[in-house]
Amino acid sequence: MGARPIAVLDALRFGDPADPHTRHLVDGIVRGVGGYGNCVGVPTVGGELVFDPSYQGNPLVNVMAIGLLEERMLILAEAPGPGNYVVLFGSTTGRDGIGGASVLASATFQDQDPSKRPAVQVGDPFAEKLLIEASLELIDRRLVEGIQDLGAGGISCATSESADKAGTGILLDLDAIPRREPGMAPWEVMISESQERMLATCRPENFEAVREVCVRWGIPIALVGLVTTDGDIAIVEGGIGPDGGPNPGATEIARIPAAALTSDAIVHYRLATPPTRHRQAPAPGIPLTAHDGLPERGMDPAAVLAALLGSPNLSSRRWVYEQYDSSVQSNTVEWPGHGAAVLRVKGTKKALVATTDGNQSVSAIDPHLGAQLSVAEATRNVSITGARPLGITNCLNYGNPERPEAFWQLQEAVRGMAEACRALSVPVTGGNVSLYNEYPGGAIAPTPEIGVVGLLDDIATLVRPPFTTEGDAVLLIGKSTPGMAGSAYAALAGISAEDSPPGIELDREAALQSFIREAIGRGLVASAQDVSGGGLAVALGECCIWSGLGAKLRLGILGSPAIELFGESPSRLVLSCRPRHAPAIELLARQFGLDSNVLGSVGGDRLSIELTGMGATGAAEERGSRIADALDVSIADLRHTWDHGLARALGVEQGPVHDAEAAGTAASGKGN
Amino acid sequence: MKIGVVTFPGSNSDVDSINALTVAGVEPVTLWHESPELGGVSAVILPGGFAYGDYIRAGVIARFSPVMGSVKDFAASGGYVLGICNGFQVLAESGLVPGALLRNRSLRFAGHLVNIKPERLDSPFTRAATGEPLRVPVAHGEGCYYADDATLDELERAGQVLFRYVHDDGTPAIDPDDKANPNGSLRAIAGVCNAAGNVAGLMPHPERMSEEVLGNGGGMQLIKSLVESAAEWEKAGRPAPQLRIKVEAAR
Amino acid sequence: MSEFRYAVNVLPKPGILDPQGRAVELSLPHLSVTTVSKVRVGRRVELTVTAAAEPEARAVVDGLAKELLSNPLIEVYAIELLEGTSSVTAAGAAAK
Amino acid sequence: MSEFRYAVNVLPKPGILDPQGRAVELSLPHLSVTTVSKVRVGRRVELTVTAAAEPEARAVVDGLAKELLSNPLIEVYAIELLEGTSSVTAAGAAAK
Ligand SMILES: Nc1ncnc2c1ncn2[C@@H]1O[C@H](COP(=O)(O)OP(=O)(O)O)[C@@H](O)[C@H]1O
Repeated sequence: MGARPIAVLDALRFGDPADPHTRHLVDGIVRGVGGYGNCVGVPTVGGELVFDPSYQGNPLVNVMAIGLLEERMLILAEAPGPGNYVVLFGSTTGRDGIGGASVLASATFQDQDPSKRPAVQVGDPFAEKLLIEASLELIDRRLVEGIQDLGAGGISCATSESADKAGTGILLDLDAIPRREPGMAPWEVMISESQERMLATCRPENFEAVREVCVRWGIPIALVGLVTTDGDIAIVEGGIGPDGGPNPGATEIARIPAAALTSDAIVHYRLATPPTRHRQAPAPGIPLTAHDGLPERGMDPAAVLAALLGSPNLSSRRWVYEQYDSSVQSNTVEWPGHGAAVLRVKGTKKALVATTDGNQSVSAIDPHLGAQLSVAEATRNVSITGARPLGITNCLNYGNPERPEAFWQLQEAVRGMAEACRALSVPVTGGNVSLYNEYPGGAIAPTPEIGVVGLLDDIATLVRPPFTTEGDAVLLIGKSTPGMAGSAYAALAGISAEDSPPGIELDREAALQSFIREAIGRGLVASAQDVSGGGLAVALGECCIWSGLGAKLRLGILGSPAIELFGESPSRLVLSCRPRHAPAIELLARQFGLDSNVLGSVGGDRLSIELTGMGATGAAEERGSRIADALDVSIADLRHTWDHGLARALGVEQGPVHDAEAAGTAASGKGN
Repeated sequence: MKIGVVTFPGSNSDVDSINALTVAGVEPVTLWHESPELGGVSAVILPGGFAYGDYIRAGVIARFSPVMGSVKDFAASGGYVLGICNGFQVLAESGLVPGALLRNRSLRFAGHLVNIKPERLDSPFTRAATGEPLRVPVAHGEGCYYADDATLDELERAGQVLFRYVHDDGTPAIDPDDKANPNGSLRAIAGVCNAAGNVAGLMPHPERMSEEVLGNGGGMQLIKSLVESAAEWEKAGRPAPQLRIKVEAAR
Repeated sequence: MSEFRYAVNVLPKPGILDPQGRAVELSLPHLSVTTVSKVRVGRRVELTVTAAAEPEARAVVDGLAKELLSNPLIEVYAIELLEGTSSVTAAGAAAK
Repeated sequence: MSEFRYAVNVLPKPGILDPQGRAVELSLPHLSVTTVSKVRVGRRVELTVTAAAEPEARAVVDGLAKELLSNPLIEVYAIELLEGTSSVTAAGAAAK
């Protein structure tokens, strides 16, 4: 497209972290993502790492790349201008990956001899780096008319897609395609998925210059065809003559309208059936149910918080991202570790804010709600920095769509995602779909992975999640709704079978995000953190751990302490501000129709939350249980648990804290 | 004054060096690996990245590129050359600085912030440093500094060790398994220079920490040192190499 | 029990892209070498097995080569019985 | 002119830390292998030289091995003349 890749985020999902095979996969995939990204010189600035039993036989690797493009550089993946040359540059074509994307996605290899499995592509990040540089130079110098990378389906897909988009055809000279292996059949050449290749069209008079650029970057290039007017992809063996037609004696071995493979391709309408076990999300406002299982067992809420912060899904992901280069290109302002990534845009005051989020645990119960929650959380993570979400991309990871239940999940997710995006006024600018994620043990939990990019107009206004200053007021914005299903607490403590996940009101979510951007824009906010996995207690714990500052708080509780502390109802955030700004923030929240509560203040070296009101000690004592009436724990202990949780779960060693925070927080102390 | 930044196929941190030089107010010149032309620059930076994919051994293939022939001559004529990360590996493979860089002891890529401390403030590459530990990123898979004991002793005696990995309090992380030593480097060595003192290599990336907005501006101390040294050399009429670092007899 | 020393040579499968081999080939002109071609770069692992007899030792090496030392999707391997401790060390020492 | 195929085996110098070899050793217990020791991990490069005679071809390989394929500070190498195209490919194919 002409954009320079400036950042990558990787969302990774695996089965049981204690399982040796999972550990092997985590190790290899993290090395793979790192090895490639580090070498092509694109920083990996964020992502996700989630463990869920449903990924045991089928891990997911979703990667999002962000590019920066000067408008004048924009170029499309099409093949315009009949008579123009079609060139193929980059690696040679081999048998690797034949039938790759489709075969690998749908087949299971459990019982096959490993050496007989289809040949996989070996990535060559070095070649890719050269390909990126050469492509950008070709575009910058306006030497090519259209350009398209070769992915699934290889040359077949690239030629038909780029011809169809431009309303042209392509006459392809099969013999001109440089091969890596002898004896390849024409069909193998056409669908090989060898990596690090590009297809471009150029004016004949520019071909020499195009060739010169490729040669300078050490990249093989071949003239492989011509753009035609007939709308067909025609494949010729025996060469193309100077007149643009097949050589005498050449044979046309295939001809198909480009549109037949792309815009006119068959559309499948699959049967969609909700599973019988499906439960509806509760209607907003239904009465609270007391699923405070843990406190009733007499457990200390601080112990629950520590267990959550140390759990494989909520502990520090440091072991992963320290294997990545997060700082190359000198744009990374907020490194991986504390919420969304922040990249400055050189030569401006602006910054891009990016994150990925996907909620598979609620999706497994209610795919429609799960997709809405994913969009809400991802955009909220961007909004709490002060940035405005510009657009989302997504990867829909689902099971075999030929199964009515799996197709229903997909359908529901798309519906939910679309509703959420409309309510939040963010466009979906692209995405990816990964189906057939099944294995003999079952299918993966439906996984709508959402990536968001936001724009911050002035990087000096950036707000981060950690507390910044002793004495600041701590506020909770938004209120909790019932339901514990799909939460981290539920995974830890178990819940009753009738429970449901908390629902979402999209209007309220939109109001919350507008509110926080407005509050940050007015300079009222010192720190902001969204409430998501692990609930309010975990959000507060993170604000403390990441800043090294404690907090002394009181939380009024109406119903179950477990729901208030650990429930994951959406559309909530925790912020801190100078005490004198608290009234203005509360007023602003009211104007947006949101609940707000001053919980207490930042300070000390402990997180202490006193539970007050009906739902707290008194009510529990009446029921005869001995629950603690306060959560009180040292930040150092929380930090230790959080910091070592993942390494312990994976049985790996991990170095000491090399906290990016300690590099000096450029934006800390904001909000005066 | 112009300072050259070499681009090898696979260099990726050249943008970082160019950015830091621009911030320092110096005109960066891109030098292409296939051209022996250095364009009259007053100093050369060999940047980070994966020159020629780092295949076989990091830095080894780059050593044979035409530009490196000129860089060798430039260094021999007294010009300043700084290799950062992959650039250090290229210098070591080329024999322009002593030692070798092995795979990180952890066998994992190390991408995080470390503390390094200049061993001396009277070298051309540290003259603008405060002497406090600098907090800068590392991003490498092969950064474990190795030389045999005799060489290490000699480097220390001659004052050629320029940087060591240190703890927050400035004490060196000498034990290769010390967690503050990101790659297991012997004697915690993060950077060295040649005997003449005009060619230096270091594994961490000061140029990526040369602006406050990126975390801290500490790396600029080292970029400034290079710029000042190069300017002085230029002003003195590009004198032939002479010992640029003083060796204190009883170190 | 005796000790047997083996080398396991692992190379990219024919037809599988070998970026390292290609990088070496591309650098040859810089070294003024024009007569070298078909470069493939792989791994060599040397190890010692304690066993009662060679076939038994070889079976251990074969298992390791399959499971750990090579990736059957993209690589092939061959096992070599060494005399002495290491072919390379011996040769390297002799070369001094 | 004839074609000669060689392998260059490169291993870490004795006494030089070999983290890869150590990593293999550390993973052996997980594979329930207890009889393997002294693992060293190095490189194997196979290449073809066109030359009039073998000694001439070997000289080219020796030059490459010294300059490019190994680093004398930390590695030792040995050169092996191969019959056929590749010892490994042949063995790999035979193993099927
Ligand atoms: N696979 C990964 N790669 C890189 N960074 C990651 C990865 N997983 C998590 N992170 C980073 O770790 C931090 C915590 O991640 P996550 O648990 O998703 O929290 P949050 O919901 O606050 O984004 C974030 O900064 C995220 O970008």
